[in-house]
Amino acid sequence: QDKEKFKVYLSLSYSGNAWQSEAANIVKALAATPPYNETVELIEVISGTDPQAQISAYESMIDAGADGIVSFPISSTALNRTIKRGCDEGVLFFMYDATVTESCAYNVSYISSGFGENSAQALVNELGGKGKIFLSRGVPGNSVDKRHTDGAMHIFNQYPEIEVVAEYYSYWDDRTTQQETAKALAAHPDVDGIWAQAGEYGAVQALLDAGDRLVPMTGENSAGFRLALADPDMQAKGLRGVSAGSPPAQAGYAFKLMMEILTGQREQEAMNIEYPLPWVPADTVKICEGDIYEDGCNVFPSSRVPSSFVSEVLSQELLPEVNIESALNGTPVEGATIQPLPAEIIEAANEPGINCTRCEAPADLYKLTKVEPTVQ
Amino acid sequence: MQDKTEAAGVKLQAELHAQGQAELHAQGLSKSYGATVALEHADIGLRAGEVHALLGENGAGKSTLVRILSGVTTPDAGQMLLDGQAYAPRSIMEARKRQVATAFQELSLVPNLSVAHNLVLPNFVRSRFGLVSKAGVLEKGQQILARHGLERIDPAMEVSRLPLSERQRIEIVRAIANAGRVLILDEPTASLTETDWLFDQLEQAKARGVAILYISHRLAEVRQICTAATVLRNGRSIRSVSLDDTTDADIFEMMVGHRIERKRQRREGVVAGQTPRLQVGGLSGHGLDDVSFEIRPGEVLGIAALEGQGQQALFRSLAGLLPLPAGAVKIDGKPASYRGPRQALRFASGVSFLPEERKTEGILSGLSAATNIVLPFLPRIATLGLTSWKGELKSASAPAREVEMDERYLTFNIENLSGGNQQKALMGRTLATGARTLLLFDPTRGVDVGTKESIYAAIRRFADAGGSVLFYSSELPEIVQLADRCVVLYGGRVFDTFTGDQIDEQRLVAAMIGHSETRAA
Amino acid sequence: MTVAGDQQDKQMSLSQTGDQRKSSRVSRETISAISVAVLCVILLLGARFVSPSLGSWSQVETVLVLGSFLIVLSFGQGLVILTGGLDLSLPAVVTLGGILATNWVGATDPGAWYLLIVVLLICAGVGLVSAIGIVWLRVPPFIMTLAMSIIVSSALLGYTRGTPRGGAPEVALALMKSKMLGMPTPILFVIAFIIIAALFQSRSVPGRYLYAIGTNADAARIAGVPVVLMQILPYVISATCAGLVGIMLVGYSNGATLRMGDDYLLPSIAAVVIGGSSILGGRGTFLGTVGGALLLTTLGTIISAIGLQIGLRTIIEGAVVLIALLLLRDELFQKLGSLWR
Amino acid sequence: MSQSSTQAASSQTGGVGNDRHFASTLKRFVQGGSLILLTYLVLYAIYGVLEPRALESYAIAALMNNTAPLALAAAGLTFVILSRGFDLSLAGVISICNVTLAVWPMEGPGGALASVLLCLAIGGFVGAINGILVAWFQLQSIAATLATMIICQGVALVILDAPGGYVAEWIVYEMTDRLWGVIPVSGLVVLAVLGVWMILRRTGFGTAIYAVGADEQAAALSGVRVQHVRFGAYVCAGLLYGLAGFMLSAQTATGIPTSGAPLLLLSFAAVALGGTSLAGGSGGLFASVIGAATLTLLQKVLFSAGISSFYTGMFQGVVLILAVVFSVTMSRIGAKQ
Ligand SMILES: Nc1ncnc2c1ncn2[C@@H]1O[C@H](COP(=O)(O)OP(=O)(O)OP(=O)(O)O)[C@@H](O)[C@H]1O
Ligand SMILES: Nc1ncnc2c1ncn2[C@@H]1O[C@H](COP(=O)(O)OP(=O)(O)OP(=O)(O)O)[C@@H](O)[C@H]1O
Ligand SMILES: [Mg+2]
Ligand SMILES: [Mg+2]
Repeated sequence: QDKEKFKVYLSLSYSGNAWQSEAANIVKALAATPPYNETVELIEVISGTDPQAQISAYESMIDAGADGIVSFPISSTALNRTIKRGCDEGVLFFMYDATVTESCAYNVSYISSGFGENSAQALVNELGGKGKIFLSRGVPGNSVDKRHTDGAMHIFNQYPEIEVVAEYYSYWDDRTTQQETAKALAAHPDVDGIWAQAGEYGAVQALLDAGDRLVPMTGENSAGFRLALADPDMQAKGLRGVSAGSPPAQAGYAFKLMMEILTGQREQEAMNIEYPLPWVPADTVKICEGDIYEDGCNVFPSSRVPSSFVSEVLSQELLPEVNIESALNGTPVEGATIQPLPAEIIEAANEPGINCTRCEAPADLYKLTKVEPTVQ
Repeated sequence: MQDKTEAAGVKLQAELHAQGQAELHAQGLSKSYGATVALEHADIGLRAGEVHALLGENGAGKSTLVRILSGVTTPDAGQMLLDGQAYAPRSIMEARKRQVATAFQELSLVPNLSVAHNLVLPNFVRSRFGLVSKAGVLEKGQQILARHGLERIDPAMEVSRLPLSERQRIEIVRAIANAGRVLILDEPTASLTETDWLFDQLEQAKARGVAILYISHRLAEVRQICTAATVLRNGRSIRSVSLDDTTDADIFEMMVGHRIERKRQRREGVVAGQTPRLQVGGLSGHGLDDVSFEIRPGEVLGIAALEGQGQQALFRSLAGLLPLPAGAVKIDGKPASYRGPRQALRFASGVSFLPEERKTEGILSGLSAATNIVLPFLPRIATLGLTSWKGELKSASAPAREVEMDERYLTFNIENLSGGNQQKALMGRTLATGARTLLLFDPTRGVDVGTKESIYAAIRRFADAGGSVLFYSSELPEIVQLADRCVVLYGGRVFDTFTGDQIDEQRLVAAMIGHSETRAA
Repeated sequence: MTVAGDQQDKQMSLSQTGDQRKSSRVSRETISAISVAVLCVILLLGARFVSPSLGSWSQVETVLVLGSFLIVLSFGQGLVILTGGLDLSLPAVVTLGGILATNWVGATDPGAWYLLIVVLLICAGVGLVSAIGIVWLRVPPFIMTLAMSIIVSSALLGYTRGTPRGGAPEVALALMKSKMLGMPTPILFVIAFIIIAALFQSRSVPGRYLYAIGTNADAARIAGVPVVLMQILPYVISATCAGLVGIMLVGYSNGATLRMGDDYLLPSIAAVVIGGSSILGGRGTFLGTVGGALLLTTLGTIISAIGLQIGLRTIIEGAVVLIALLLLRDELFQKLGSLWR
Repeated sequence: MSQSSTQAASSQTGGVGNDRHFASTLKRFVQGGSLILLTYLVLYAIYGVLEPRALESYAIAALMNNTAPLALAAAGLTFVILSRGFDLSLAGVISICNVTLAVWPMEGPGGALASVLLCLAIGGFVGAINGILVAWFQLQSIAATLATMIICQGVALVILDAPGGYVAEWIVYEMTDRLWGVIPVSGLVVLAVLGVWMILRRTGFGTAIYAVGADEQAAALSGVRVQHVRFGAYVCAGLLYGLAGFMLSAQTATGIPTSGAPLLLLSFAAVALGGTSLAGGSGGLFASVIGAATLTLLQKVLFSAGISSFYTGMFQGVVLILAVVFSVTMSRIGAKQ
């Protein structure tokens, strides 16, 4: 191509939380890392939580002659027609974390990696197969939330002695989780365990507010939760569990894949690409000393990051170019250059309505990949 | 109970038959609002071709009776007959179908519609397609206006742009146009200075055989047009009388329950020689043209004028509400530099304003009468920045006494008080601010005789104590009775000034319409 | 009517000159404040049927702590509504308070309590700007505060570059996390707040002025009320309260997000209106608003304990609000009042 | 005496006649939507310069499609605001219509007709409930419609608990298409609504809405059936929300249980931007529609002007304030004359 710079848009449905901004920062840091700093013009567009606004933003990007769009899509279906039009005009669409069902877009997501069922099984194992639990869900009427919860319920339903006593929506937000958990605790102070989506650190705080008793729980990747899992005080109060869930690193992976295709380093038809599920049980939490995840460390100390910081933002294998400062500020690492991605990519399973339309889900949709049942 | 009312109904019908020509007859009407009894067993009978007055103090229940007759309110008890047939309108349109129409005290014109639209509401002229035809509406409006001598009003003009008096006229015209049998006018002259036009219209309606119910607080006017009257007091109909055989004093007695002695309020000698309290020099703009005068301590200066001669601009500018482009005002010899009524209250010895429209600029509905009175000097009665309900009541009771307002009313929400008591409260507030100059714009508009006397007395006492009063009134007798000096405004200018005994109605009227030959020598 | 009857009438009326009508002794607002409180208690007690642990003191504690945010916020909203306006900028200002408390105070010097006062002043400044637009530029309150909301949110996005940092300042933590006299401090705090706020609204001079302006600004001006100042005041107080709620939220959950205020807008209006205030201004009491806020929070705790899908729960929540509104109608009180008599 | 006073009065009306004429022209200019239309055209010209492709028929159609749901919602809201009320239920109605169309798609033109009728029925029903609560039960409109909005959101979540479903293809393609490759269908729908409004405006009901909004008591005493008019305003509003839900579904092609929520505050902003007074009694549907279009266009203009999206909100807010200040000032000048 004789064009000097690729025009790439980063389209966010800005919800103003740590997860979204880390994902965006990683992409920005990569785009500022040589050689992309010479070859890519990255423009960030925040369109809000309204699908209509994102449709409008995509339209504008296509009209402005975009080469590629890296995006967190607000809806899995509403954007399809606009995406199709973009594809017809030769725009590459890379979705991260959330997905679209339009087949001409690339979806890079952990959704198919079994967060719900694996974390549910881990909780059941911790509880010995019985007890009263809370489900701290995400956003009502959201398909990702539904997929996770369906997976979890698939497991919980196999254990008649597991009783879901409260189910509430936390909007993937610490503060809301804390408030909703506090409400649920008012009705059920004797809860035995909590299965939580993002915002899990709020549940820990609500338990601490209500008394000094913690319970086994599973949640996503906030630094607060991971540090709590490793904290002997917290363990003494009864905290055990697993940290797993949606990694912001997906955005970086999606961006690098797109750039490899744009620059011709890779030939790849549009497909659903699975990002591996991060999985950190309490006993493997290790605090990092440096700027990157090395020597098996997987969380930064509270002096460096706020408790809401989503830990799964770096990856030595996929994103060796960036460090914690990149995630926090969007700045490139001095002296780093873009490294090629591993040649192999994992194809994601079909998730009807999530990453494909009118398709069949595999028979073993909810198969366990990270834990084995230890109780019957 | 049922039997009794039925029997009464039959009796009533028979009675009416005997009288032969009765048009509308109501008996035993009662209505209460929560704890307030507005009307209690009131009776009234109207005859075709007769103007019947309904008299009573403020809050006697006149408007409530009107609302019942015109279908706005349904009575708790009582019955009505129209032309010998049962009449129980449940809406204003039902009343209108029976050809009963009303001009309301609080005017019922929609401000953002044109005069013509208001006149034909709610049934517009339709075009062929069933849509409202604007031209048709305008034409019909024009016709109605022409028929009633108001050709000068543009039917396309938005009502909100008309002065209050014109609105009042349109309200009346609409009622007349819809009143085939019964016409009800609730204080139609409240904002009209002259009555000739109205009485013309009433004569015509009378000639058509319409029965008219006429409410007014001005007895002279009532005597001029009405032949019979019903007096209401505290919701009860005291008596129906023929006006020819009844003296004013009798009527007042029926209205208030005791005799009223009219004292001559005007003092002969005015305190002279002191520095003027208020000096107005060369005020111009907003309809005013080089207006100058002064008021001394202890003096009551009346302003006499027809509608729209600039009196409003004069009062509003002195109150600090309307900056004028030219002219100087001095208070206690100090050039007035205040902006807004709040600063005016505090400037020198203070200027306090009683506004023209009670509803929109006077009362604070929703708050108690006591709060309404103490509002201007609230900080003075607060301890540690906090006021107490008891303290407010206590501080309001002196002003209330000053205007002879029953202290019982202080706890009422002011919007539930009758117009007269509202006005007393506002007058009490104006006095209680402590300002030494009062600007009273039509302080007795729409209030009954008893209240008027209380207000006059309060004004007089204030002046005797060295206060200065500037007041405008739409009623000449009031100026004659109260003013030490009187300035006549005409076309925005000071047309003439009268002092002491020169002030009589004939001279004032002549000056008000610009007759220069009667100029005081 | 006979002559004899006339005579009798006359005598009777002469002897009883004045009318005997009374004003209702208890004001409408007081009645609705009491009824909201009663409704609240009924809900709490009725909650036992949903879960046996509900209706306990610990639930009351939870309601009070969670309700404290709404109570403080709806005080400001209530003042604005009292003068006939509406403050849509609350969510953004809550976020502003929270973000400044963490990103700035929390990140630089968590112990510097005095910086929180600066935070509150900045929030008050936002209110002042809204008020200036409303009073001098005559922008309708709805639009002005909506626009301010968009502007502040956008500024915060730019300021944080999307990532809120830092932890809660120590004062905020102490306020929301500690216990005093065996009770969570936030409960004591909110009780003190309620007393002061209620006194301010119903008994202080500015409070009385606000009622006057709400019923009729023109008349209030003529009566000598400092109208301009009093029109500005509610927006400033409202924004300050919103900033305070931001700080409280930060203390409660030890962190801020860019949308932390969003869930509070409609509840803050609902609490005021359910509490018996008129959206047109001039009527209402703060105690009623507190009742409304507690009612909504109680409802929230109970609803989340009901084992139904979210849609049905939402329907129940809306229905309860509607029923509360229908029960709290004026007309009903008038009927009750006339029965009383 | 009577003679001269009539003369004085007539000369008074005559003397200020010209000023009044100018003032009322100015007022009509602001409230009738000409001002906002002018703003829109200027903005469009800027957009056209910044982004030449914006003038292609595809881009115009896309913009229209994007505008239609907000424009219709704002138009509906205008009915209620004209009658001096608030209506928050629009978020709920739009959500219900959207999920209904996604869960029970009906193919073909017949299906589309049935769908549109279904949406109108849903909107009309909710509007009727609002109308009854406000007109007859005398609830404060903002509170009553808040409750109905919450209930409607719940109903939408019951019908569809997560985004999904497919809106009938006929609706998705035809309603967002261009006739003869030029005229956007969505624009025609909005035009049709404006046409109906022009007719309605000229009925007794149309005038009565303005009367009730300006002075309810006076209207009642003039014989206007205030409760019926209020009820009618809420029903009309509901119908338009239903239509907005239909057009939104055509655009997003899928069901989202919370799809109405983002339109709530924007609709109010659109109405106010159009110069309709929230105090009731003045303004109109046309201005609100253009107000909505301006809001949508503004985003496009800011995008093509290359404003960092961190700060687009600031521009939007400032533009909103400036637009309203401008129209308020114009009205004030009009009133002063
Ligand atoms: N809607 C209402 N609610 C409560 N009280 C009312 C209402 N309407 C009238 N009243 C009360 O009923 C009584 C009679 O009022 P009404 O308006 O009939 O008096 P009025 O004789 O017309 O007085 P005015 O001469 O001042 O017009 C008054 O005490 C008034 O306060
Ligand atoms: N604020 C104003 N701006 C412009 N013109 C004004 C203003 N106020 C009054 N005028 C004009 O000044 C003249 C005098 O009006 P003003 O209202 O003072 O008389 P008025 O006798 O009180 O009227 P009315 O008795 O009908 O209320 C009128 O022509 C009026 O239009
Ligand atoms: Mg009356
Ligand atoms: Mg006048």
